[in-house]
Amino acid sequence: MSDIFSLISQSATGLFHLVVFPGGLFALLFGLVLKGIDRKVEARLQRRVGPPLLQPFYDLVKLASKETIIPETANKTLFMYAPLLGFTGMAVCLALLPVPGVYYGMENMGDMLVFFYLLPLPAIALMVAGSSSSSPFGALGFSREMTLMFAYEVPLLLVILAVAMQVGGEGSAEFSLRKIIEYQREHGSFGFTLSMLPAFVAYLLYLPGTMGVPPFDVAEAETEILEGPLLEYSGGLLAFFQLTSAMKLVIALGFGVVMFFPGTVAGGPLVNIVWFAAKCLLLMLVALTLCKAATARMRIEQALSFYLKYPATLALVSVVLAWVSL
Amino acid sequence: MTPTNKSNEIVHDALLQATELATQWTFDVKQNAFGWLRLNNTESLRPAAKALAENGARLCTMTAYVEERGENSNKKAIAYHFALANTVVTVTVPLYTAGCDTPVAVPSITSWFRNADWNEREFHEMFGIDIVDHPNPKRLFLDERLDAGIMSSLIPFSAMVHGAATRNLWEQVMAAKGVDITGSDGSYGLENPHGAPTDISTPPIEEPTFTPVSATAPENGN
Amino acid sequence: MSEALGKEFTLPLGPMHVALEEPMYFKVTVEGERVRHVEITSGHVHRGMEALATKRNLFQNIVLTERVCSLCSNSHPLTYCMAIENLAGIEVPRRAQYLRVLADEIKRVASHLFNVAILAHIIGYKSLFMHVMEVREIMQDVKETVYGNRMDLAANTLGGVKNDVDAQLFGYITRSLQRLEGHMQEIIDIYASNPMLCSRTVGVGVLPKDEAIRYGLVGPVARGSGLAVDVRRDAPYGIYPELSFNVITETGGDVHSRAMVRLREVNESISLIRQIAANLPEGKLTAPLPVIPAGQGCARTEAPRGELFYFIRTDESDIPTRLKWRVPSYMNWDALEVMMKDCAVADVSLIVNSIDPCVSCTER
Amino acid sequence: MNLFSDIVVRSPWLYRINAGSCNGCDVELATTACIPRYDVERLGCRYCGSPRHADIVLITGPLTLRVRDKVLRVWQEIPEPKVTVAVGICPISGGVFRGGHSIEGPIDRYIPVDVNVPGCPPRPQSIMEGVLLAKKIWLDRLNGIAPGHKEERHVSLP
Amino acid sequence: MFRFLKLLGKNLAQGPSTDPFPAKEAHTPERFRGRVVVNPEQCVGCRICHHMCAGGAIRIEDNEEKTGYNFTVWHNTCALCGMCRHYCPTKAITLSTDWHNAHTQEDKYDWAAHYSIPYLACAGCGAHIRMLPPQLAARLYAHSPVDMTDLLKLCPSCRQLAAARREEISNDTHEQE
Repeated sequence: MSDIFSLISQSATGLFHLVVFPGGLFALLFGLVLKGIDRKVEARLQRRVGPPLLQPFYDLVKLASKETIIPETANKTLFMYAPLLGFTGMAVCLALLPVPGVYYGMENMGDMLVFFYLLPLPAIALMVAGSSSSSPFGALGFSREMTLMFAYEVPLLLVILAVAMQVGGEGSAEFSLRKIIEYQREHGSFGFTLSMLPAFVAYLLYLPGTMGVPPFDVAEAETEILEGPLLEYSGGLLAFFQLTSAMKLVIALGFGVVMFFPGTVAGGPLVNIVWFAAKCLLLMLVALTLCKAATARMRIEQALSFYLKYPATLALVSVVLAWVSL
Repeated sequence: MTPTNKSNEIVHDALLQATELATQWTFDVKQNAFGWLRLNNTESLRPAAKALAENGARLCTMTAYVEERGENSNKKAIAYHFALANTVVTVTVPLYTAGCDTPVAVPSITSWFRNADWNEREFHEMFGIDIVDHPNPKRLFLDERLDAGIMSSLIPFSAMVHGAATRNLWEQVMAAKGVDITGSDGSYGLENPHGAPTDISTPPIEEPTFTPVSATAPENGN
Repeated sequence: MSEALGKEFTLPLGPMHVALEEPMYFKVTVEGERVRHVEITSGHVHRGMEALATKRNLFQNIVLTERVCSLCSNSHPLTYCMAIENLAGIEVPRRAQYLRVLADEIKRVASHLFNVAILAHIIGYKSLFMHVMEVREIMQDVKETVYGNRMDLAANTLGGVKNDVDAQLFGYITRSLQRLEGHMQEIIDIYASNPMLCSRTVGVGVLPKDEAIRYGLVGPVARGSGLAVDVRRDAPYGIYPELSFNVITETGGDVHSRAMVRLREVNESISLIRQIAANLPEGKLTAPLPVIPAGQGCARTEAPRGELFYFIRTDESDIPTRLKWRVPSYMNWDALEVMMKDCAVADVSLIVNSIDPCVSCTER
Repeated sequence: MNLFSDIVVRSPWLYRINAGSCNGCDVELATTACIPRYDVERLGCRYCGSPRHADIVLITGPLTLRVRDKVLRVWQEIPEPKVTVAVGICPISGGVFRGGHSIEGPIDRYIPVDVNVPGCPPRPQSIMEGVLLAKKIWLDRLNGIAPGHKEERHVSLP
Repeated sequence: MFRFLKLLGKNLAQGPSTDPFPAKEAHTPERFRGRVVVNPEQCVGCRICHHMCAGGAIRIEDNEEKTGYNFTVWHNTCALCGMCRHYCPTKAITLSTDWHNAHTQEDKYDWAAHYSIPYLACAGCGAHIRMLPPQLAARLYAHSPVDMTDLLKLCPSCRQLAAARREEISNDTHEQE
């Protein structure tokens, strides 16, 4: 009996985490507000007034109200369900995202490898969208997205490895996020420990890649291949893609905060949520907005060689440091 | 400091030696030389072009034109303009022989001047002049649905039929003020003093593939 | 990795392409990310203007030739009026010649800044694009305040210039040039040294000097490959013999050197405008117009994109029997074949923009 | 319903079609939409790369013969409800090129135009007025009102 | 790269340079070429503007009763080039600085300026004439100080007659002295 109750209560809390916090509702609102702030700050960097903060909401509502045209040449099912693929991946990932001081993820499920596998799902969704839309630009977008994904997945893996080995000690690795947060509470968060600094910089360079922000927005290069995979999408399906990218923004930033700055602040869960949001915002401003405003777009092979050179070696350095320092 | 126009003497001698014809020279206010040479027939075009190419002239452009403004006179000619430092030499080739009226084909000079390619394709489509051994005499700018040599006839067929563009616009402007001018043939803005209606719009091609979509009725797909 | 794709497919670029200002259709055969061959289909902006020019009188043609292309919209009526003045032997008063060169140089600055800004836009450098366009707004304000329209100055007419530029307006012009020069130094440094921009533009779309000669290229595209052709110095017209300026050339022959030629020419134009402001003579604005005789005449000027050539044939009436103009961009399209050999797909629109394409000029 | 369409109207995405224009209006459109001085992004507007994402279509040029079918096909691709703005005198009346042999004349022979912004080229500010007027028409269409009667059809600055 | 970061920093410090157009009225230079405006009194009906107009935006046509002519300018095809203003002998047609011209499709053909300018009957022979505008007359008769008022009401032929009669009178007075 008791295990049934625990099963029900566990699934109820699971559902709560999936739908309300830190999952659907919270992440959506927070992600869209983050995007609004991002566009506003980028505009101010370019001496423009910039759109109203809630502009991403208006865009979503407008896209939802528009009719969705499905091109005949595209293969229907893939075209319809590609956005869903990315959306579900992000929703599940959000449910596991620990917010230090408030929620420490599901007991034994929330570890970094799950994040490593779920994070590229929106990129895969874009690839599926590109290949299904049968326009030559879609195909080109597909191959570029694939190349870029390989490029930025390598440093992510190394960063995760570095963090895991730092927590595990004596050559063993500890992937559970819960233990990582506790380790950092005792030994000080990794963002300030010397050996983990290269990994942090590698993660900073990884962020624009995964979010498709200008230096690496090769897949949706507007002026070269006309929005790439999203060329054929319109109306509701396009709104799904925007939602997914907003949620991915929250996950990528949250994951970075959890790995490097999980410090909590005295005070109730509400204060800690605000503290977590502030850290995400700061991380976004440094890694994404400034990067978007200050750089030009790289060619696909330049992006590939950039990722395999700098972030990968930086992460490797901190892996070695983590392994040696014990 | 008027530039020493040694360049126009070089060109003068080269052309004289190639075509046994002397070039007339005019000068603009700043003493830049403009040479005018009229060849007798199309054969002597190639030696002239060769001579100019050897002296480093650059082909500026080619102008095909109808000599008189007659109804559909076939007296066509092509003016080849070459630039050399501060000199512009225009070599004019008449395309009609005294007797027959059918225009003569003109030899291509792409072998000496790479940029002659587009120029020749253009007067081929605009004036219907044939070119001898041109690399690819395809259409350049003129749409396939317009008849070649559209510029050679003064009033192509389309003018009469499609001449209504300016007139019905003005009729609607005046109608909006309550003045009915459908009957009168008065001045319609772009009136051409020579009496010919100035509207040369496209001939009535087959009904356009897209019927105008009314604003409210969504026509596409679902 | 991308070579593995191997198979060749054709990519339709345009005609409704965001990066290109105007419709031009490129059928690019691509192998992986490498471009093997580019086939251009043009004619989308062919408005049949030369046929129209023989249906308008000499004055209406001044306005018609101004609308061939808006970025070099002052060079066309200037060369058209000069061709008629050469034909009829009209001597333009000196003050009008100074004001004509002033309008031409102002347009050159705006046109070059626009092309350089679009280069930044195509490589995704939004902030730099906005900064350069914002600097160009200074020049747009000068055009609007002095001439009344941001693009078509309507400065020239047969025999001279339409409206005068008095001392108060020249004060405004020199103040604007002061602000422009401050920004220009910063922009030139950024374009010369910014690693992101240089890595995308240096060595891309190379055009060797002998190819530039073979294709008969003119303007910044030829000067970017080291070929010093400039009508203002080769066949000086107007008052250019009395003004001191030097012809800018670069030797790289790639997208980067063409952009640098345009940027440094902006500085030349600024110094030219200052010289005009300094020694503008008094005098009438237009010469008395004789009856234009039958005959033919031609003229050449240096438009922002290179040498512009006009040829006109008239009979006694005031309607020309033939009006022909050859635009500097006319030869650049052919030369694209050389520049695009084995370039990356991402660079196609970058190279097309580097020749400062004016489709509406080319197709008239 | 009114609140919903008020929100929808706050994010008009612009799409530019060049139907054979002399690039004067296109340069002004690029200046209006993309630079800090006019910054239409504060009105929620954004240039989009594909016709599928567009709401307000800005058409320039006198619709030459060769580009006509492509323009009409791209215009068809834009999902309803859309508003068509003719920028410059060329799409409205053929402009100075009216009568040319490859000019397909005013654009409203093929496409229902909603807003005209005459000028050669029109000032960026008047293009913005055109976009504001287009937003108002779009709002009317969303709320199902027929094209507004005469008085309030001119631009009343908000 | 740091030079560009410095530029961004400066941008951030200076704040937005957006000109608040829809909220506040935008600056219009006084030489701006806006909508065409005609001053009917000054118009002499010489049709120079119609001859110069490349957009075909000006239409001058006698009205049915031939008591005057309709002068129409359709702004939707006017290229704002200013040729008409430059060549009009009496500066009757000018370009205002009004650029608020966005309008809906229903007003497309209303977007025009209609003027009807009456002919006057010549004092001498009653022919339809346009009265000579004062400043044009001043230029014509600059060298011979003549009482202007009645001359202006005469058609060209009657003016010649009047001038010939004036010469004749002045010759008689010479002979009498």
